[in-house]
Amino acid sequence: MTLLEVRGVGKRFADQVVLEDVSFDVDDGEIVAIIGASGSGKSTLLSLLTGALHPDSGEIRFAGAPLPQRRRPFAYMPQRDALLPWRRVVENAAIGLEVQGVSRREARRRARELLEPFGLAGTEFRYPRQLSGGMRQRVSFLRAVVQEQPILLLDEPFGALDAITRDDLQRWLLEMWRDSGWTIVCITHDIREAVRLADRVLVLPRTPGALAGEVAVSREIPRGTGMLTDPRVPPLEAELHALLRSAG
Amino acid sequence: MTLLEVRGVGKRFADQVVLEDVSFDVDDGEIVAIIGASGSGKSTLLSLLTGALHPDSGEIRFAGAPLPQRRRPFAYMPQRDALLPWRRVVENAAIGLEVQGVSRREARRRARELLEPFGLAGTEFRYPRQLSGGMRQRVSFLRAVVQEQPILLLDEPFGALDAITRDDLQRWLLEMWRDSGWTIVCITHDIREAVRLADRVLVLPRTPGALAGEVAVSREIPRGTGMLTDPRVPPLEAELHALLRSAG
Amino acid sequence: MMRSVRRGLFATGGSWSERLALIAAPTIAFLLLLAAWQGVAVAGLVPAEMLPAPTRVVSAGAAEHTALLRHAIPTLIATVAGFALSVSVAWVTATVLDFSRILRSALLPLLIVSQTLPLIALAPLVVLWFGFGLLPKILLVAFVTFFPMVVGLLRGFAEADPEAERLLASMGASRATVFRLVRLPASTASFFSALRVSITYAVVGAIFAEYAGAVAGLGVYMQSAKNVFRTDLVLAAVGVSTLLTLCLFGIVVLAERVAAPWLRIEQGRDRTHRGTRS
Amino acid sequence: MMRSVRRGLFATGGSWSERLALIAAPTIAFLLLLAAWQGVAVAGLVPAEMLPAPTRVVSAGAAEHTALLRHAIPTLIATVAGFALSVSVAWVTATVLDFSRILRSALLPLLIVSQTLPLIALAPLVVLWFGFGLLPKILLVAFVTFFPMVVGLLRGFAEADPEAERLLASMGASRATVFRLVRLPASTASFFSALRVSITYAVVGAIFAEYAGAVAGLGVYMQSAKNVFRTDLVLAAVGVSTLLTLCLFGIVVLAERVAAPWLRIEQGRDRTHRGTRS
Amino acid sequence: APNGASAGENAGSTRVTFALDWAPNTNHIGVYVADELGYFDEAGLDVEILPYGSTPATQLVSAGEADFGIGGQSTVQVARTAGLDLVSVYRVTQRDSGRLVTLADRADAERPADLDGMTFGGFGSPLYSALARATIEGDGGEGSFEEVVLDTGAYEALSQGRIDFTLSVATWENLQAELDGHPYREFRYQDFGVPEQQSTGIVSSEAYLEAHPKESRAFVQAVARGYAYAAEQPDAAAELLIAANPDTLGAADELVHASARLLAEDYLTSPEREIGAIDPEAWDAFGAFLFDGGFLTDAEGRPLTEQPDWSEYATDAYLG
Ligand SMILES: Nc1ncnc2c1ncn2[C@@H]1O[C@H](COP(=O)(O)OP(=O)(O)OP(=O)(O)O)[C@@H](O)[C@H]1O
Ligand SMILES: Nc1ncnc2c1ncn2[C@@H]1O[C@H](COP(=O)(O)OP(=O)(O)OP(=O)(O)O)[C@@H](O)[C@H]1O
Ligand SMILES: Cc1ncc(C[n+]2csc(CCO)c2C)c(N)n1
Ligand SMILES: [Mg+2]
Ligand SMILES: [Mg+2]
Repeated sequence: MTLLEVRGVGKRFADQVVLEDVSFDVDDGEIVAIIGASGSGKSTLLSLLTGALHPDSGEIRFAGAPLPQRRRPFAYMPQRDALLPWRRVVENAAIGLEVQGVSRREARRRARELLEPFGLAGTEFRYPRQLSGGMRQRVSFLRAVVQEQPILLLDEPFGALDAITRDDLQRWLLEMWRDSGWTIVCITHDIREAVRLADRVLVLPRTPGALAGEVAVSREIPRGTGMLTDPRVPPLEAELHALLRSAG
Repeated sequence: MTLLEVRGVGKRFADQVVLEDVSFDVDDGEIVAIIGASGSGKSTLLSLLTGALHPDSGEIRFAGAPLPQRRRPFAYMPQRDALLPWRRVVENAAIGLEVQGVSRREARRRARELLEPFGLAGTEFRYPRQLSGGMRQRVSFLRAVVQEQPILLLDEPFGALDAITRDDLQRWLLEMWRDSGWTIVCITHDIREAVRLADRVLVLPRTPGALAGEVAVSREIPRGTGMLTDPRVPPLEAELHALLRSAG
Repeated sequence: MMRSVRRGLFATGGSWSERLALIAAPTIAFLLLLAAWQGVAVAGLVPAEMLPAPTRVVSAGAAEHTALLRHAIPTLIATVAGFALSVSVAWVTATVLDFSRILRSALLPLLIVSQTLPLIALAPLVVLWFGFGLLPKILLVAFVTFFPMVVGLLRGFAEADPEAERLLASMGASRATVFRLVRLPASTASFFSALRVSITYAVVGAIFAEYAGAVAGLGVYMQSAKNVFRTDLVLAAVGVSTLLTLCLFGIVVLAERVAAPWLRIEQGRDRTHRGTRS
Repeated sequence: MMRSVRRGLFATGGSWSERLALIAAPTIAFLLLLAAWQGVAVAGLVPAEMLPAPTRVVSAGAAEHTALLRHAIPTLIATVAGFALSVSVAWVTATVLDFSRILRSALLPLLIVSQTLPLIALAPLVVLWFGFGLLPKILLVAFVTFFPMVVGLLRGFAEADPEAERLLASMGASRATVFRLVRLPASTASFFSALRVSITYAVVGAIFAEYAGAVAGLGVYMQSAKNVFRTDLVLAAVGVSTLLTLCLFGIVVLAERVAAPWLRIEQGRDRTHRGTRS
Repeated sequence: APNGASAGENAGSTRVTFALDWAPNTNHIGVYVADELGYFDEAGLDVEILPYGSTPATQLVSAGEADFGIGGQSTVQVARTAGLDLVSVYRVTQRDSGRLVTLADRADAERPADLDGMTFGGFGSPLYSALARATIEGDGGEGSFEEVVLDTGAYEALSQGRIDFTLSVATWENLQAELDGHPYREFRYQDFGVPEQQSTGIVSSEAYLEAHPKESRAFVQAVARGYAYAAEQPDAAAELLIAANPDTLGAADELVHASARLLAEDYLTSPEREIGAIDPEAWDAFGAFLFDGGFLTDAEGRPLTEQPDWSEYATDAYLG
């Protein structure tokens, strides 16, 4: 079932066109990755979805209806973790619920319940600075998930981590996703990450315009270490490489 | 011919052992990549070579003799570009020669000569802030090369760049290397980068100790787009993955 | 201004021997200074009315400690009251300015210019306008401490992580909510840093007002001591005012430790490490 | 302290209409303030000796402009000389302190404490020690401006990129060379920022010294105007001193633009972007 | 500190610095007259008059930063006892020109005893509060009042009713108040039992006098000529004073003339002695008043146990 429809969306800042005529769909329960060069407008696109920015043209529909102005059906995980240093882990995780009007107590209770499955048991009262980079990303992800929105938007969720921690967290995300019904839109500039995480990879062109292309990644391809040696992966990566370059 | 010999080197900071019993060789004209998790001591190892730090144990030999205390045979390209914002491109590029006592004029003349081959023509009088991230890395690299030392030490040279710019620069570095006789030791935490650039990939263990292993990458493997689909690559990557994890 | 200093004396962490050195070194320097001063005074190079020996300053101060105390109290009250006024008005002002770019660009330059006014010429006018009570003292203390507070708070608000603000906006938070949950707490470090700067000026501001006209206070005491040629007592009063300032400074530092525990936490290893990368 | 402010009034870039707003808004605010003041004064709510109307201040100042000018010159000379002394000694001090951790931890606390001394009580002593000439003025100007300069420079040195320092060390540079090529130029922004803060205090410091005793200067003029109850002339002199400060401030800003062009360059797109990532 | 003041020598004349105790007024008239009429030049002196600032003139003289300065009898008595190097070398006023004043239209302050519990605008010196207290006590009051330290702002504060009473100089503030149409009610301390004193004078330091006997004599005698001129031709002297201080006195024509006349008439001279000479009785009497009141401390800040020999405090040696 199509959950999200983006139709011919465009956005400009002053004299600079950043996005133009971007269209795509996202189905229920699917992970879609969007890749593009730095500055191609990936973060801007997410901001259009969350409502932090407004499109200059085009339309975004959710479950068949136009997006509401407020209380949009998204939970957003930003490019860096954006944890608030003065809030302990559980307080950081609960902030989305608090903003939505859930009582502090209730918000924290719900966040606390997820600490264990997110591998954050025992960190409840730590401040963000007392966490490792990987743990911080988990808290950030938890903060998004606990809002229980239909769609999760992830902006380069692991971009700030070193390759090995990133590998751990990708694996962990895939496991979490397998056990849930989440619909995820994930932005990245890393082709390998996109292929590993996504059902479909959309390529934003370097110069504003319609998507440069789309590559489907079969669910049959193993996403763990097995992926490294799976012969179906290299052609996909090569195709995405080509798309990225051609678009530029 | 063996140019550099590292023999049983160890280093500790206060109560923390960072490196222990690390040994390897580097041959003339070869590119060696060293990978390891964040914090495994990669940057520390390079500092032991440049002389910024002194090993607590072990020995480092160059061309069969112990390393001199000063004027070591290395040119170093740091983890970030470390360009000085108040120096124009050519002044930044020439600083290594200046420190070595070459006259300002001569140093700048030599740096200027390399601007063109390094794809930096026309940027001579720009300040670093007026450059893109990729250009900055090139200047940083040029600053190392112009010192004409026998060995280039690169510390995660492209770590701060987005995947696509990084891809461009890796390609560019390989081309430059092919036309020169450079000997390069390159540190990275990115397996793919290591395999792409190196003749041999050394793996630093997560917990201090001797190298976890070493993987040779045949020069016959194409390092351009062709590498993406070359069947010899996935097993190498898988092996390095395994080495990195086993060591942890 | 005092931020980098804090890394020294008030730094978190550090071994015990390091901390000792941080206390011992300035103490030794201070004692050397006193010794040099004592030497000059005892050698009789300058007469005592011009530069009494430190021992004499201390003994005179001790002898007059009741008078000093009596005059220290009004100064302290004026300082604390003026500072409280300044801090609360600064919060309100900075909040309003943070919300309105136009007001900010209209009023900040005026605030800067206000800093260039020679207080010494204005203090008598303030006393003329507001009498000899607590009010002119409070106003002058507020005047000298207000600007660093407002600027510190504004900078603090601006230090908020824009990504965190965008995140909250995406959750549907209003501008006021974003301010309350992100910008306001983000300003804590900068707020306390401004507080430390301001408090060093606060006592001096009160003494200023007392010079222009007051019934009691360290400024009044200094003036009387000067007029009976008791330089030793002037300096003893200067010492008391410096002690007052240092105590208030200490209280601010303590308050910061209690109110903002997260500021004292060393960055996690991973994070620091990544931090050096950008 | 003035750094965030600079982002406003002295910001680089920005469209013309934005710049106009940055000038127009404070001008309007200033005029409104003057109008309110004029209103209060004209309405006769307070007598003119207490609060003369701005028009009267201006006309009295204009009538006495030769006297004002005559007294402004010694103040300006003392300010510039004291400031020059302060800045040069601050450079030397900060450099020495940067090289020696022990000296730094020994002397910085003393410098902080020196800031808490009530100048108003010490100025007469300084005049007693050093006479009526330029010297006490210069010393007081230096005293009030020295601390922000030293702290600003030390912070500037500390802002140097450690990776760049390590790089130079790896090239075989001595500590002095690293200082000269990296730490020193790295402090430029912080230096100018401290310069801007200091200059706002410099004129005030000179006027202070003149109150304690001087042959000529704006402080002397203000005092004699006050003694004949010419509040209008006191305020005119205050206006002149503020103008002096603003001019000096402007010169510092200009000097920064000329001496450190790289500070005005907007970050390259790529870099800014990456910058947000760590 | 270096005595930069007397070191400079130009065109054969010796530089002498003179410190003021207040904004220029008729108490200083003889000095300005001597300067304007070239008496100093004739004596080979180049006199620089230092403006009034927050450092007391007596301290400047004692520290050697000024060679001469204005310093009244009571100040010299207190300061020299406290260890300052001060000697009175010339008496400007032969009697006390100080007054306790309130506003004349205050019905609740008709005599000193009424001032109990009111607010006194003081000058930060216990000496002056003592004068006020003694006057009130002499009138049968308790001498308890609140003191606000105001210095030159006292008179403005008085006319605005912010304070109830203060001390003034009869030949200056009192005349000004009258001219302003807001006259003071004045009380002479001596009418309430306070001894007479030579309230305004000129001081120097032993150090200077010893090192520069010739210049000292020349200076004091030139000053004496100036005051003698002012005593004989007060209006001409007033013009000279105004001419020397156009900024501060340019608009105070009436005041300066009235004041110069009053001074010439009542204060500058005495039939009993030559102009500027010491009245030993006044020094002894007021000295005893200070000693009895416990206002004297020695150089170590200890209260005095024995009255000093007041004859050392003032000298006529340089007068003639
Ligand atoms: N608020 C804004 N005002 C003006 N320009 C903006 C704004 N936000 C983004 N831009 C510009 O829009 C372009 C796209 O930015 P965006 O952050 O969406 O890129 P991105 O694809 O997310 O890049 P990255 O991979 O580096 O995060 C850039 O040129 C950027 O400078
Ligand atoms: N000067 C130092 N003093 C104390 N500890 C240090 C110092 N330099 C590095 N370390 C510590 O040594 C360990 C190894 O650091 P190093 O920078 O060599 O790691 P790395 O492998 O380069 O990591 P990354 O991939 O994050 O750059 C880390 O735990 C670090 O905190
Ligand atoms: C012109 C003039 N007015 C006031 C004072 C201050 N003052 C000093 S002594 C004294 C009276 C004490 O009897 C007063 C009022 C002054 N020095 N000169
Ligand atoms: Mg982005
Ligand atoms: Mg490293």
